[in-house]
Amino acid sequence: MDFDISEEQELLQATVRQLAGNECPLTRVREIFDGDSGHDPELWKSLVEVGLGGTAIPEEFGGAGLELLDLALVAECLGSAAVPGPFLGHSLAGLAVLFAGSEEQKKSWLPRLAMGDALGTVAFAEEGSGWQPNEWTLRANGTLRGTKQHVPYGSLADLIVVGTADGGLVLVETAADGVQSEPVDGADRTRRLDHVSFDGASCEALPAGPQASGRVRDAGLILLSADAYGGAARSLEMAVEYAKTRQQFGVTIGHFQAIKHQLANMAIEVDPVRFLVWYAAHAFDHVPDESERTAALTKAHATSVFMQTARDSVEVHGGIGYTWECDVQILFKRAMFDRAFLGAPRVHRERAAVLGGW
Amino acid sequence: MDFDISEEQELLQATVRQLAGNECPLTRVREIFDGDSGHDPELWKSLVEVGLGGTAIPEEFGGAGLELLDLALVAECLGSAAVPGPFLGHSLAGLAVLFAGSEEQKKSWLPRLAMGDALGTVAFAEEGSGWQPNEWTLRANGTLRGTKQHVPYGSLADLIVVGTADGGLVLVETAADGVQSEPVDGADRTRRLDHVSFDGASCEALPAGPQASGRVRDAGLILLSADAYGGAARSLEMAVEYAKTRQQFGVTIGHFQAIKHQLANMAIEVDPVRFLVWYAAHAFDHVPDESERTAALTKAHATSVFMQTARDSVEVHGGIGYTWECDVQILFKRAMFDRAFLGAPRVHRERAAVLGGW
Amino acid sequence: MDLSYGEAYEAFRKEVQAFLAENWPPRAEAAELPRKDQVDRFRDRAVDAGYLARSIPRKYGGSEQPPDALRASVIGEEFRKLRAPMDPVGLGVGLLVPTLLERGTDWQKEKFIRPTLRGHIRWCQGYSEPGSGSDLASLQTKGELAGDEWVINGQKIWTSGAQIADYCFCLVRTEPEQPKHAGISYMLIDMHQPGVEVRPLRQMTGHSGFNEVFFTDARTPKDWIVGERGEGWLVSRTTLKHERSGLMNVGQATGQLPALVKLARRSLRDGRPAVEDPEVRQKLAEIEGYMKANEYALYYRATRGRKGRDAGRIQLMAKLIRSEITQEVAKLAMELIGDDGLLAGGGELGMRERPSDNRGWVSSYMGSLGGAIAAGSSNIQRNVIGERGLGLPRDWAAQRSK
Amino acid sequence: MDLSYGEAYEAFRKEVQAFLAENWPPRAEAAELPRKDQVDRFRDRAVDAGYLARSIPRKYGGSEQPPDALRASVIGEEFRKLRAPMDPVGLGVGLLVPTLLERGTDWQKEKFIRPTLRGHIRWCQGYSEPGSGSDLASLQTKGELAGDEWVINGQKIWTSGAQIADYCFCLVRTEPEQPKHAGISYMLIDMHQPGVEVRPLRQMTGHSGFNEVFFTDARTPKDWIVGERGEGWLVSRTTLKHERSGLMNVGQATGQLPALVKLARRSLRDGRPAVEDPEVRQKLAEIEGYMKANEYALYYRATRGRKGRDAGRIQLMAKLIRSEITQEVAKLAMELIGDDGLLAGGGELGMRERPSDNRGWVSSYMGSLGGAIAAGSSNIQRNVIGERGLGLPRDWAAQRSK
Repeated sequence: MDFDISEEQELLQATVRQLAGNECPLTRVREIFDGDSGHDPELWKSLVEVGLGGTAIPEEFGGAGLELLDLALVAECLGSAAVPGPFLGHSLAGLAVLFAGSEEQKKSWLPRLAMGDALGTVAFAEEGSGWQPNEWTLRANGTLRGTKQHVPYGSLADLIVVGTADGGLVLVETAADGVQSEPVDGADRTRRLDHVSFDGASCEALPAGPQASGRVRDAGLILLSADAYGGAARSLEMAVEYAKTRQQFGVTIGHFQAIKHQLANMAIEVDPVRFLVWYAAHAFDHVPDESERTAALTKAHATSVFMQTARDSVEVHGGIGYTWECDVQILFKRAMFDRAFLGAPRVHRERAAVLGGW
Repeated sequence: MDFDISEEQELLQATVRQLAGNECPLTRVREIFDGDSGHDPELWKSLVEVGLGGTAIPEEFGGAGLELLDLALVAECLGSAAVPGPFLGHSLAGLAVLFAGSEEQKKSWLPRLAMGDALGTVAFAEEGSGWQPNEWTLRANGTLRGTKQHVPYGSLADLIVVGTADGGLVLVETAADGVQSEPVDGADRTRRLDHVSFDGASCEALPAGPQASGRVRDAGLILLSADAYGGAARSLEMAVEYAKTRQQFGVTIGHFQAIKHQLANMAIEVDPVRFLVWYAAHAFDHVPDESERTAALTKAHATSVFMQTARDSVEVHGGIGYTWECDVQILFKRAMFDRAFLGAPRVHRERAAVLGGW
Repeated sequence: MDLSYGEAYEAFRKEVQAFLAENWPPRAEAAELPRKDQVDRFRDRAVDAGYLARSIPRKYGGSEQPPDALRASVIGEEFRKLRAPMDPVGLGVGLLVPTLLERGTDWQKEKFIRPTLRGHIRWCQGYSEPGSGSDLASLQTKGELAGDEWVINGQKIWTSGAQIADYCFCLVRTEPEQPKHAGISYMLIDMHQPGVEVRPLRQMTGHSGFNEVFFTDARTPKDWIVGERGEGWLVSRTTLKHERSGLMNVGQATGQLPALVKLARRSLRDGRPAVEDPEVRQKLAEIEGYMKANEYALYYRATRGRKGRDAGRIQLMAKLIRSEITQEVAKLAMELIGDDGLLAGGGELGMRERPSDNRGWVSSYMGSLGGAIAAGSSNIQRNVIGERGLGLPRDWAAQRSK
Repeated sequence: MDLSYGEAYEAFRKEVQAFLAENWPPRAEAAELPRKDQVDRFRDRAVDAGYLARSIPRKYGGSEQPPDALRASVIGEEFRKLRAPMDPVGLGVGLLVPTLLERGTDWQKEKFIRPTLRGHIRWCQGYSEPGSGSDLASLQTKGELAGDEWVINGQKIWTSGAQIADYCFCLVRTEPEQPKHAGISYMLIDMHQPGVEVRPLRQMTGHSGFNEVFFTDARTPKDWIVGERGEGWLVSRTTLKHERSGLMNVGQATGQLPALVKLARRSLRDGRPAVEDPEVRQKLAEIEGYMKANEYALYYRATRGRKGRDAGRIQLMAKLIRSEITQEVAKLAMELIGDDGLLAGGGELGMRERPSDNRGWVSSYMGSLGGAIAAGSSNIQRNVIGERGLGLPRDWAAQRSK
């Protein structure tokens, strides 16, 4: 038994951390955050160049051939650095093609996605929630009509994997006619969303969509959880650093037991999440019986912890934490995204209850 | 507008506090707590002698002619001192006869209850909760059959007011044949409970029972809330005193910000409850539209706060708080009683939701 | 216990109603005047009638009425019904005027109080600095006497209203050689001068309610300090006391509940109104319990205040309780709005429940943190409750810094 | 990441199973012996086979195996299946023996370790005193040398097992003139002597798990101290380290969940199983999230420990996390049992879910507070996490008392 990540995985994380540190320090995050598109093509290119466009795509299709655990470890690092951009939707689009596509579709799309020649995303939510495959209602029959909400970078993507009735998945190329996107004024300006309307846009079904769409969702839940752990750990770290430097009454505020205990309470919430995320990813890769339920429980837990930790971190920072200038607000808004995207904690706790036979 | 108790009411509380302090210091509470019956006839006599047997019974029937607010103020003082005995059930029995009895029944019973010549109690709960009038199922037709649970001092009472189907109320004299009680091994040894079985015991209906039983329940909710506030305030006070005397690391533990903030958090929970209880009693007396719902909300809130405060007080006391020897455990168990008797907080919050038209 | 106003007050209410019927909205001839003049004229009459500036002496433009919280409530209720102008809301009337009355010189009172009461001049408060939050007395903005003027240099922060204020009442270190609490003066500064720069501070909600204020050789006359040199800390405590003990509108205590219930009614869970979900119902009722307990505590405080009797430690608790409740409300709202939790905050806060837009609730979710931070953080509140309310000993760290 | 045991360990499991098949339960001829002798004989054989007393040198009665957490797990699993005797549970094996191995003299090791491992002598721990809880080093029990013996006077508290213990390992102040941490010796004391009185302490649940121990001119030989005179504080830290870092059974982390779910299934709400109530389902899943996160954290610790790599600050958190989770479990159980929340605690704790009796859950509700109090209160744990885990500065008060 070995419940730990491997040396290769440690190296992968070190690489991503270094890349994020070099290419996307918080000053750069802030520029993108305050910018129009929430996307920096140069930054995205540098991520893709080290292979993050296709981490979990098999080598035969131009990817790195790693597992979801590895992808989650990447997501953790990106979350920790609050790296803006289309990583999440792009990764899920690739997994959707991989899990549900025909050989031809895989050959056609996976290398382009892995190499970053095409940008992918997923369109799941419908009006009034409806993130889960069994809630999707759009009907596709060569063409597609209807609206999907909260599509990450829907206006920039080349390829959208759209969830359809009965849990199906179809591919839509945004270059086609009949695809229109309208930006969402989202809280998290590091991961932009669009509502995307399809008005007879031509589409192509992924044959194994109904069997695979739940897996794609589960992968999304795990990547969000990993991002949430990374973000929560960073929020905590920022609060600890602040407590070590901010002076009041002639001492750093970390001397005050009230602050110290708040930070300790944050730490016991945050630190164990790392291992839960690992396990959820491991189960996705190797323990099929537990995969779906663990992903649901993990998403609910990790994103709740992130949200509360970000709140607590703002509080420890005091007034400055409440300003647009303070980096912790960026994490706070990422927490809002992670919490709500693909369904709020409540939704996944209820799913875990059902899946647990309760 | 005058949201305050009157000078007479302050005097009433001072009197009860002094009486409790003289006749029932915690050393005496502990003896009764550890004793067999949970009842001290001498102590009860001294309470009755100052009129606490009939505080809210009109003067024409030998009572003090005060309102429920006054009775609640008494209950608060008794709760604060953890006074053991049948005050709650006895008071409710008197109110039941007053609200629902015929003139004859009032004349026959109220003076004896007020003077303490007879001990009264109420029997509401049935197997699997069923504290509320609309849940009662026992049928009475001159005689009574069935079992009531958790009857305060059911084995000592002379008169039991029993809740029957359709929210009715009947009087049963325990001297009659066919009444049997079996003691409950309850947590709160200052207020003993019995399960009481009626096997064809003769009974006499209170004519206005179906109209009045909800009011009797509401009075009970308010008296429990008042007891809970008294107990919570006392639990807090004990914790504060402990923090001012217990030394660790060369100083009293109240110097530690963690303890100080725990106590401050307890205080902001506890202190406002006093005024909520006042208002609930006032509404019972004078604002019929709000009476039922406010009683439900108040019972849920006040007894939850008491329970949590008692837990927190144990924690502040550390190891010693966790022993049978420590007085705070007596309050902890009174909190368990107040919380569960007449229905747990959840039950009354749901009732408040229904009554609020939610 | 009596929750009605009583006959005397209902008679008083009739008087107020009659006054308003006569004077607001302005009659035809006055309605020709600019709005500002209409308001001035109305306020003059309301002061004459004893309805505004009630605690202020007549010679400074007030109506000098005996304190009576119930009359004040009646006036407020009736004025608000017709949206008639009341005393200007803000730090000038709320904090500066009481301080001037208690500690100001005659010329200061004459110069500043009347126009402040009439809303002709507006004030901001220059207390907090970037390095001085909970430990306010460590402030560093310095004032040096140069001839007949103070020359002020330094930075203030969290200065609400600075962008529209005419003057600032400000804490400035004038005696740097003194221990920290003894070296501060309470200074009045004209905001309309080259040495004062105001920069808005954007909050995480996107709103800009606060500012930074930079003093660079800003100037103020030598005698524009309230109290003596070096006494500013004590002078400012006068106003802080006003700020903290000021009885907020009791209605605020439960004001958020109807909006929250409305939100629960119109939000869906599994296709049904969320208000039908047992978890939501429990949480709503739990929050209402806290709100109601707090509401009646405020009634008690008001009553005790009117009777001139101490209300005890409950007076120290209102802010902390309110900020805890507000956070619970915001968290439940966040649960209720579902996917709209992805949206940027915006518009009105959630209390003004508007079915068309949940973004107000998002702002509330962020804004609810503000209460735990601003005007004495929750940790400071807990210290105050623990030490002044429960009689626990002072913190070592705080003692040490004395 | 690999959560299977792997082939080598499955082969080892077969060995253990074969050993047990041979030796437990005892064969006919041995089954005639008294139970105690059966157990002795079995333990001797299990030690010979390398299955018990694995970390103890052979010369002191152990089997001197290289550390291997997985082998230990396999042994535990197989032994428990057949209820075969394992190393005696308790403070002797858990705390005293490691301390003796590290700091004891040869004769101490020879005299005490073997019979402790065989369960022939039992120990209690004399650390806490009524006045010394979190501030353990302020202890006052004093030992004075009279000829060849220490004469001990004072009182210990929270001494579990004192009523059945043969010996006590005890912290005693022997150098009163030294600073508080430097004046303590780690002493072994025979409990069977007139100067030792044990009084059970009744807990609020009604159970008596702890005792007070009174020493009145109790005696122990001069050389029954471990380490040097005045070094007792450091010696005791050796064992505390063992106590706190000792990896508890990973299963404990989620062990309470099945019982809680069972309770939710059989409890009714409005006539339906409580497990169908949305609020209950949410709360159960929330608790499971915490439990699972903690469970995998423990797996990680075990893995890192096996690899000889530091697991980081997560090691400091297990106790606090567990006590927080236990309280949440207990509170939900209290919600579920309804009117049975009026009952006195009793019987088994709730973890052994028994449909017939909710009184175990009542005990759990009270007992769940114990975790926040015993063996380093939650506040002390938070200090440790904040200071050692997050690198925050030490408390003023604690510094001051040095």
